[in-house]
Amino acid sequence: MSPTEMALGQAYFWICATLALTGAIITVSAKNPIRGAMGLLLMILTIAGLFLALHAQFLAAIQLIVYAGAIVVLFLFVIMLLGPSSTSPHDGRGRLPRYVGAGLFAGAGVAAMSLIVRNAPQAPKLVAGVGNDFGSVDAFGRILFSHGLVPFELSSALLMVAIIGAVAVARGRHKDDPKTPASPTSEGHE
Amino acid sequence: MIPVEYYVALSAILFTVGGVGFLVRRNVLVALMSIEVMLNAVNLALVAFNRSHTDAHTGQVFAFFLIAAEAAEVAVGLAIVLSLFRVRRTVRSDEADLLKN
Amino acid sequence: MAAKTSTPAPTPSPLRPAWVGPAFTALVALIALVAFSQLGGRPAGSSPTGYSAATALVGSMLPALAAAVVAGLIPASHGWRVRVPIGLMAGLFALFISRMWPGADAVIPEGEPPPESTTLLSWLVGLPLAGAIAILFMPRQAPRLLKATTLIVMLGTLAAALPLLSVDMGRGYHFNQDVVWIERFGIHYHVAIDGISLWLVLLTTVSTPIAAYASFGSIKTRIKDWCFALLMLQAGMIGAFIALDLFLFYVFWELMLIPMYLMIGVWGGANRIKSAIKFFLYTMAGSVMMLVAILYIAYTYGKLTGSPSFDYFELQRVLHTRDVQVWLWAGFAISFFIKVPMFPVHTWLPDAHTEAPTGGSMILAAVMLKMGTYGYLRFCMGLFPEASAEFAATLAGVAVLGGIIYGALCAWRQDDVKRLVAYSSVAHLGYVMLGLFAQTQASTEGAVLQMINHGISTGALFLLVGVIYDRRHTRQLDDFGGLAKPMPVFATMFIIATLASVGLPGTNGFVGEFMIIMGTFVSNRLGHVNGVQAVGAAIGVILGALYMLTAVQKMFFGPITREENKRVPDINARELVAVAPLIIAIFVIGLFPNLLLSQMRDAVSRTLGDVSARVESSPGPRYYQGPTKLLKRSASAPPQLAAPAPAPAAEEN
Amino acid sequence: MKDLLALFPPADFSLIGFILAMPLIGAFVNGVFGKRLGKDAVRLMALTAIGLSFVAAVVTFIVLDHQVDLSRSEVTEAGVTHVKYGHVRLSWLAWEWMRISGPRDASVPIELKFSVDALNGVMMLIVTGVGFLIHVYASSYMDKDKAYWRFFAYLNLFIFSMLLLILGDNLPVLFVGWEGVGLCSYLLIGFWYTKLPNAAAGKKAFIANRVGDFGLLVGMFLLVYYTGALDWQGLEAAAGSLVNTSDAHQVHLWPLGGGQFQGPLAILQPKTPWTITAATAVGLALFLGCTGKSAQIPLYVWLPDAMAGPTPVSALIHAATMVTAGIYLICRLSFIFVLSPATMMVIAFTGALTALLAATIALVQNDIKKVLAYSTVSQLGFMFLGVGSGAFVAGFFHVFTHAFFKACLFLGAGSVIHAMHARVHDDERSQDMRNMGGLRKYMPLTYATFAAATLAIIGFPLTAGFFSKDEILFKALVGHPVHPQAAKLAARNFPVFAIPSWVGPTVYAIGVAAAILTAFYMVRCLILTFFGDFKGWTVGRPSMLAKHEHAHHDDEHGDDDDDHHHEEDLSQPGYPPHESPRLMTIPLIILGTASLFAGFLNPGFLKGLLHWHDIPLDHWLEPVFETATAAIELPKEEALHSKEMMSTVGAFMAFAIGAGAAYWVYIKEKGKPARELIQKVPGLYQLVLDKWRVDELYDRTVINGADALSETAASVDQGIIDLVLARLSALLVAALGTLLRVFQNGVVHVYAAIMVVGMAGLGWFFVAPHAQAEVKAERAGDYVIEAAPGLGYTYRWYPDAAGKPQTETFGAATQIKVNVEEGKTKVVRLEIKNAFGLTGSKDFTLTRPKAPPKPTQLQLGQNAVPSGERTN
Repeated sequence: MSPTEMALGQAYFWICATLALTGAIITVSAKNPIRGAMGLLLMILTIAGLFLALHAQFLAAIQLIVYAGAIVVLFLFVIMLLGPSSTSPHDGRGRLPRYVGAGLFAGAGVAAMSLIVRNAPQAPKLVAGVGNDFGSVDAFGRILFSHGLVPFELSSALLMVAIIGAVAVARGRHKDDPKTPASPTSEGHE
Repeated sequence: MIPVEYYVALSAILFTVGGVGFLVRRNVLVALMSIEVMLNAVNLALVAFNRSHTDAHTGQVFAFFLIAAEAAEVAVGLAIVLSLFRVRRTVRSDEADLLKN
Repeated sequence: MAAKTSTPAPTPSPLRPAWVGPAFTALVALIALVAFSQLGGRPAGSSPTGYSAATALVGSMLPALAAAVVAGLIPASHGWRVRVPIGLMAGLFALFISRMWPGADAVIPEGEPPPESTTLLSWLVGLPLAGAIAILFMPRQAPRLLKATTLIVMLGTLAAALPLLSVDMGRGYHFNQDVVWIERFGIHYHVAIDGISLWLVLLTTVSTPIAAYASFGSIKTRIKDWCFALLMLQAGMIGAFIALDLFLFYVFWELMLIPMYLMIGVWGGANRIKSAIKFFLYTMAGSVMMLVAILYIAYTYGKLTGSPSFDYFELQRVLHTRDVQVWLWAGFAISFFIKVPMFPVHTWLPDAHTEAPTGGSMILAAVMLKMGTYGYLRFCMGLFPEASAEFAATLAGVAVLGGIIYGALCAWRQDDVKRLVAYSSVAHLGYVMLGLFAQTQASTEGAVLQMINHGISTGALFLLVGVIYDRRHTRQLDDFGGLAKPMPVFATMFIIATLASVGLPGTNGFVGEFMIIMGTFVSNRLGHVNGVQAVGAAIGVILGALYMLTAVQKMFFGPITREENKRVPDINARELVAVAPLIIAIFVIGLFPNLLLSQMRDAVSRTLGDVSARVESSPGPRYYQGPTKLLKRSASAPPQLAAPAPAPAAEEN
Repeated sequence: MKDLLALFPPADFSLIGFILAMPLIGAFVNGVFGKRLGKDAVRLMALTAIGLSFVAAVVTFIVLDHQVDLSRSEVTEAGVTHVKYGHVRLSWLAWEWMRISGPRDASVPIELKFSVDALNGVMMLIVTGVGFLIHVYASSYMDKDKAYWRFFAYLNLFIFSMLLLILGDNLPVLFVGWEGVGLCSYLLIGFWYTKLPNAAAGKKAFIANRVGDFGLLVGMFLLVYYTGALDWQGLEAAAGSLVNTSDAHQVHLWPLGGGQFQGPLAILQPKTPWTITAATAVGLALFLGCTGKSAQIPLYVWLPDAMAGPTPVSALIHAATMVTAGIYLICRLSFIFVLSPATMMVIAFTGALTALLAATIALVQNDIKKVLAYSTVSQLGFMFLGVGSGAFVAGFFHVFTHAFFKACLFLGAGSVIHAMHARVHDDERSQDMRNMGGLRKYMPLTYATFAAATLAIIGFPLTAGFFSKDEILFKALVGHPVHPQAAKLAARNFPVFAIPSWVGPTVYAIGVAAAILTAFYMVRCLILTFFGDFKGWTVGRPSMLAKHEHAHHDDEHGDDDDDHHHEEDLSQPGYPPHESPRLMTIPLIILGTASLFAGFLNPGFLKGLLHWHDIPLDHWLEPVFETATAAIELPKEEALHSKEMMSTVGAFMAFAIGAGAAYWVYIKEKGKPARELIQKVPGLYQLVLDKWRVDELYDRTVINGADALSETAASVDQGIIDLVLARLSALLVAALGTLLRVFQNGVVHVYAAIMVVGMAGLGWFFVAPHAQAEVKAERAGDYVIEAAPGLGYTYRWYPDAAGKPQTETFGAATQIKVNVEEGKTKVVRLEIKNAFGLTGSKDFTLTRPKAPPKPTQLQLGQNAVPSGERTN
């Protein structure tokens, strides 16, 4: 590994890290949900990049396809669907519990990180090299269909259930449905 | 090469930012998105650790399934948000307090 | 047999199943068979050979004779339906006395006493339980069938309880049955009976049918649930008296609560829900503390010997340090004091009594209050003798001041008859507790006897108050006045019951109170204050006369002020049959207390002997400091079931 | 006699069972069947029951007399040979009643045992004899009453309980009779229960008696504690332990029970604790019982009100039998009362004061039954005076004579009231002496017997009352009870209470004053009722319509609900009051003659004159009171004689003055001076008329006090205890509920925030290091300390906290064994490091006490049992 590759690798990592961080912060703090979605997209792409750096090619691909392709798009659909009302007016109601919760969470996170750093061996130990088969599609495929067969099938079932659930919940009410007792969600008129 | 600890530190930071976001924002969509951020952070940590123990792909396989679960979760989450919107005309989470005492 | 009451019988709803008629007659035949098999002579299996034919003949002739005389005595107007049951009752009593008469040549069966059937006690608990379950399957539309079955089951239990008398209760435990129930925690289904619990079981089996029979007159709605509750209650009470495994005792202790809570809650008076909940919560709070204490002892026993056990005799061997023992004793004692009820925690009793229906409040007063006193004698004094000795003096003060005098003063102020009788029960049980705290032979025997007496006299009082309540639907003393004129028989019965509860010599109340007061004065346990406490108890005798006679005068004497009181019908057949055995028992125990005392004397001396032995071995205020250790198993304990887990070599001292 | 003794051997004399059973059967049959049997059957049953038991009593008396003769023995002391009789006792055991525990855990059996000896032999005769006469009288007096059967059931039950009281061989059986008699008086006083005052009077009687029974109960458990016995022989044998002088034997009054006042109360601790001897305590307790039953000073209020019952009841219960129960108890336990001169003095004084008080009230009463009631109270006062000053025979003799003449007086009054009832139906006015007068002409027989009895009661010479009252006054003047071991105790300079010498004369003076008043009011009563002209209604031929209306009225006479029937207008002339029927006058005649001649049984000073030395009563009772009379110190022989003459003269003068004054006021001046006196001193007159307002005093102090106490008790019960335990806890739970509801506000974020807080807490817990360990003490002083396990924990032990650790690095050793010598302490430190590298430490101090000293004999309280120490 020549020093330049080292430097390139370092730079690559730092760029991706900062980009991921900004994406996360945008997602969290953006007023307009669309801008938030875009931040999310940015973060997902950079994490895919990091995957590549960590020899997880298959995962980087999956990340791009599933996350960027499907989930972020789904978010955009819903945001578009809800239209202007999806942006929440900013008023101070109920501020205190949220900030207390957030503050504590942040504190806990920082404390955890400080513990990790305290125990981390001083010099960052370099990572041994790895064969290029590591993290490739066929290695992944071999594992998926030998050890991970059961979880694989289960996750497919999970996805199927999720779809049906989403459809059922989001579908709303139609005239020929059996009359349930006076539920508030009667004839959703858009 | 980049020591694994950096990746783990990055995923910790991302995780914290996602958590703070989830707790602070009252918009349900943003909450869902911050969950996404947290889960991605976890994926990153998994892959990073797997990178340092290269004798098996467990970390990555785990991340893979995590992505699958995440997809399902988002689908259902958004469906709920839609029906919530139909009922309350808003996505503000603190208006949906039917369960009030 | 369910006698047809003179008031119009509740019109059975039209769709009464056809087969009820014949079933009813079959059941009547069954009870006749059971009764006569008793009357015939000695039940099989326990006839000691030494019994000469003449005495056997007299033994069986006497009850028939008594039955005929008593049946003849009843005025003809009541018809044969009343005279037969009362005659039968008198016959049973005569049989009871002739069997029990401590004749000069006490007939000691030679050789090995007849083998005691180990399953008898399970029969006593099982019969009501089976009855309760059978009731569930019976149609709700046939009240007469339900009532008949309940009575038959209860009378069957009474008949099953009679053989208990045939065994001479020495110092030990009889009819011992020990079956492993939950292996892992060392919980056994261990039941046995000794001189003390014998009489309480008999009191239960006698007073429950009476309460049931009297209550069928006044309970008109949901008879099926009423019968179910009654039978469950009886099973719970009998079980609690015979259980010798702390876990089993706790199960029956709780089982008892629920039916009584239902009785007060469903069939009660005006604000019945409030007082039912109050009753339930008070007792529940107490029993929770007891549960904690039970678990802790079992745990320490487990630590000492490897495998935990809930057996009473095993847990008696554990010698705790002082502080631990005081806390454990407090856990048990508070739960029993709430049940008794002792002074500070007694306020649930008047509410429970005023709201409970007649049958319910009769059983509550007659048997359930004795659970507290029996529990204290058996478990507090049995398991923690040093702690109960240490606190005896202060608690005796509470019993005298808070119970006897305070209870009497409150009773004097009440204008509701049931509340008055409830407070009088607080006073009477103050006596019983004083007897238990004095821990001398006479006072403890007096206390156990007073438990039975209170059950009889207060049971009779509640029954009679129920009679007047059914007629006038009011319990306020001011609404009555000059009742002696329209209801002479009722007035006589009420006055006899009042005199018994006031403790007139010749009735049962006096014997108990006399022995307790005498025992208190000579008690070492109470130190130098035993004189004061005995005088306090004697003052209770005056106050007792005061409030009871005031009530009697307000109800019976003086001119008839209210119009309704003029036409009140006198006591009817059902109530007469119900109250007759209690009135007979008042005089029988009053004149022949030795019938009961001779059986309980050795058991009481054994209990006191154990207590004083333990107190002598670790005397003084700081009594035992060392680590908890295990003592030898007490001599009079029944043989231990082959301990499944090998008892590791725990050092014995 | 031989076969009689064979049938009823003295040891198992079952004839007593017969005497007791007859009245019980009578009561049971009348009580249960009475209503259906009809009047004459009830009368027959009642009379035969009492008659048979009287006959049996006489037979028992004869057998007893025979046994006494057998036990005759000649005793020659200091040259004088006189006859001594043994204390014969015919006893019968029914069955063992119960068993109580005496001192030193001995068990004292209480048997239903009855015995007849000289004392209760006589009493038995009185009860059944006079009882029978009164039954005969009542059978005609009450025959118009509807509840005829109930009356005789109660009367028979009363005779049964009275016999139970007399014949009992131990205190509990006496107590059964004692309360049984109280119950019957409650039932009989409240016989006409439809009128509230009667019921109230009955209740008052029962509760007053109950207060007395409290005293008896206290006396009983004191006796059991000190003597360990309750039957007469046992008590007599163990009476010595009542006067034992050791401190344990004293009854500690202050500080109560003999303890010590510790801490702040120490100031209450007197220098020497106030103690009284057991004998005094027992004596006073039993005397309280006697005052309750025999209506003496503190508890006499119930007797005058008891006149609300029918007159034969007053005659039987409140004259002849029940009220004398107190005297019988003192006579029976004379050997105990004599042991404490203080009690004797208290009894004497109470008796004298009661006699005087009651006499003063009787002076002004207008109701004939009230006069007789107060005269009973005052005569009882005399009896207690006699018994209190040691003259047990005299006191008992007065009981004997009083039974006769007081019963005769009451029955006489009854027949007068019976006559008045013919036209005056209101109870109040028919008993008022002002409406009577001049009945001498119309009711000669009643007048004669009433006069005879009056002569006896006022102490006309040679009548029964004269001898018995004279004997009492003489012995009161002379008798001086002394502590039996006075000499021995004085030697050990133990303070012994001796009765001051002035007590005798003062008591005598009070007695004489009471005697004068007695004479006055009895003669006044006699004159007002029988002399002068009839003031009830104008006597003459009743007009036709009055006769018809009179006839109709007769049949429903005495009906219970007689409040609605009309009042006869007395202005119309009516038949003169007719003499009572034969069934009522016969008992009167018998009792009248008896009250005149009963005196000769114990003629006091005549003994010297007629030298009747073995006069039955005196010698008859001598063995019973042997121990008691020994303790009474009498002046020398010749002084005795002169004193006796002086007291007899005094008694005679008392009679003369009283009777003369009454004669002068009511016959000579026709009551004018009485009226003048009343005008002169109206306030005092009203006060005395209201019975010195003692009832009101009791109401205000005792009854209102108890009322207030129970008021506070009830309010405390509802207000504080119920409030605190039930309602307050309910309130608490409700408040807690509302507090927690704030968190359930439905907002997702808030829930999330709470979750985060929880997570942070958990995190902290897992991260923070916890040093925990358990100390287990093994044998011989070595201790094992075992550290609690934790996530990734490593341990380091410091056997001695100050010193250096056992191992440098954090090892996996979770246990350490340390040995500590006796009496030393050692501090062991444990240090742990957890997965996150955080360390924590904890010190354990191990102290081993010196070998515990051998458990000493701790004395629980001072009240050791009499004979030597006992372990607690």
